[in-house]
Amino acid sequence: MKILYFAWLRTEIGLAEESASPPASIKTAGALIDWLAALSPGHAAAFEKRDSIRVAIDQEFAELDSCLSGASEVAFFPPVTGG
Amino acid sequence: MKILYFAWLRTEIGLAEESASPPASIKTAGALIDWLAALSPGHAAAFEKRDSIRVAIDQEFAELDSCLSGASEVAFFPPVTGG
Amino acid sequence: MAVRVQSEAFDVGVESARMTKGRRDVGAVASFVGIAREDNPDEGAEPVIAMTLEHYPGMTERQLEAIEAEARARWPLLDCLIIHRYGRFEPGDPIVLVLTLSSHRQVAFDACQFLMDWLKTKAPFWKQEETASGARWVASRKSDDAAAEKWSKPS
Amino acid sequence: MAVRVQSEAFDVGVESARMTKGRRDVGAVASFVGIAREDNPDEGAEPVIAMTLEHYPGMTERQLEAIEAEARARWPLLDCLIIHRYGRFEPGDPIVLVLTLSSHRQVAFDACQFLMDWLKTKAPFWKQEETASGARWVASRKSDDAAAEKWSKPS
Repeated sequence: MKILYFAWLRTEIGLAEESASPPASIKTAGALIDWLAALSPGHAAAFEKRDSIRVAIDQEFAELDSCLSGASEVAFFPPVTGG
Repeated sequence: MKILYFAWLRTEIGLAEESASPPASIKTAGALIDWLAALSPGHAAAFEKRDSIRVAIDQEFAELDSCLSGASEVAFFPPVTGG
Repeated sequence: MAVRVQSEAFDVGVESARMTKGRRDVGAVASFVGIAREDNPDEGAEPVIAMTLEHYPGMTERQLEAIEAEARARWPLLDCLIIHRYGRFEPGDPIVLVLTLSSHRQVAFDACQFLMDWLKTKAPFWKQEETASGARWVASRKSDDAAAEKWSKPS
Repeated sequence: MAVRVQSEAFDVGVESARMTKGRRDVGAVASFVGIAREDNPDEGAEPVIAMTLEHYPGMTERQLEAIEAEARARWPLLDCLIIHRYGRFEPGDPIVLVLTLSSHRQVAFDACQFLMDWLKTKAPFWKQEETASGARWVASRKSDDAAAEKWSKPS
């Protein structure tokens, strides 16, 4: 599974992209956050601001309780500020 | 007093502009219409569609009962259709 | 802030670039271009070959300036431009341009739409359309009156 | 109908001329250009030196296409264009362009405003501002959420 980070999640974690193989017990985007947060202190610090984090599963906006089944790309980022 | 005609009033009367010296008893734009209508059959025909005629006194929109006092330029035309 | 009544064509990109050039405070530029078109659903199926816009020189400029002043009084505009052409036009020819500059998009959008709605009912222009059957003066539209009316201030 | 995500600049006049060229059915072209600006009243007085727009390649195009499809489903548009730039911008640089073509002005205006409002909250772009104190990520604005929300369909 490809994990992408944007904006301050990218700068805090220090990565734009990484590969992850979470166990089968990780079924939702929220559970994936908890699992990723354990990877490094940088991950832990970035994922602490959970209320400010949005998620996209396979390039579609999703919720933290959205199911990951079959997802090949999950992205985490703050609320968008384009335009 | 300069009288101007636009759009179908101009084409029906056959004049874009004329000079008029209505008597002092002609105090409103509506009275001026009645007076001008007597000038020729073309004037009479054009001014018959009174509900479709708008007026400007000295280049400001006015009403048929607006006072002419001191006016130097009175224009008659249909409702505007620009833009 | 400017108003132009002209027969010549205009270019929205050129005008917009000129108005924003060197500025660091503009966040939003809204524009509208009104174009002569062939079909007029209100008047049956006969296509429009051309139209001629007649106006009241002098009063036109006064009215457009008054409309522009009203927009500036209602919204914090950084700049705005109205260009209205007169003369004969064929389908596809641009006739009117309204450009508004503001810090914020809602202001630019609202003022641009207000200017168009008021201009439609308050600027002394008259359209004559040519079709295969001949020329006829276009009647004013109730929908334009309603659009202008929605900007009336509560009394 | 087109969506472009690019670092290069754009010209509203060029795009508009290209889209209307040869058409006889377009009566209204509404456009909006969003521009990087120096002052940000929400964040105190420190002027913005530059901003960098990051985006999510792939998802950005998908989202813009979905937003455009929604606009086409809601309004009878003859054409529309969304260009959104990414990269580093200084105050005065144009960032986003939305252009809508329709027979009638209200449709063009409404669709243009809808596209901008939705784009602000649904396109995956993130702004980082540089000021004399350093760089910071811009927080999303409640007013943008409210603007997008007003286009929600009654359920």
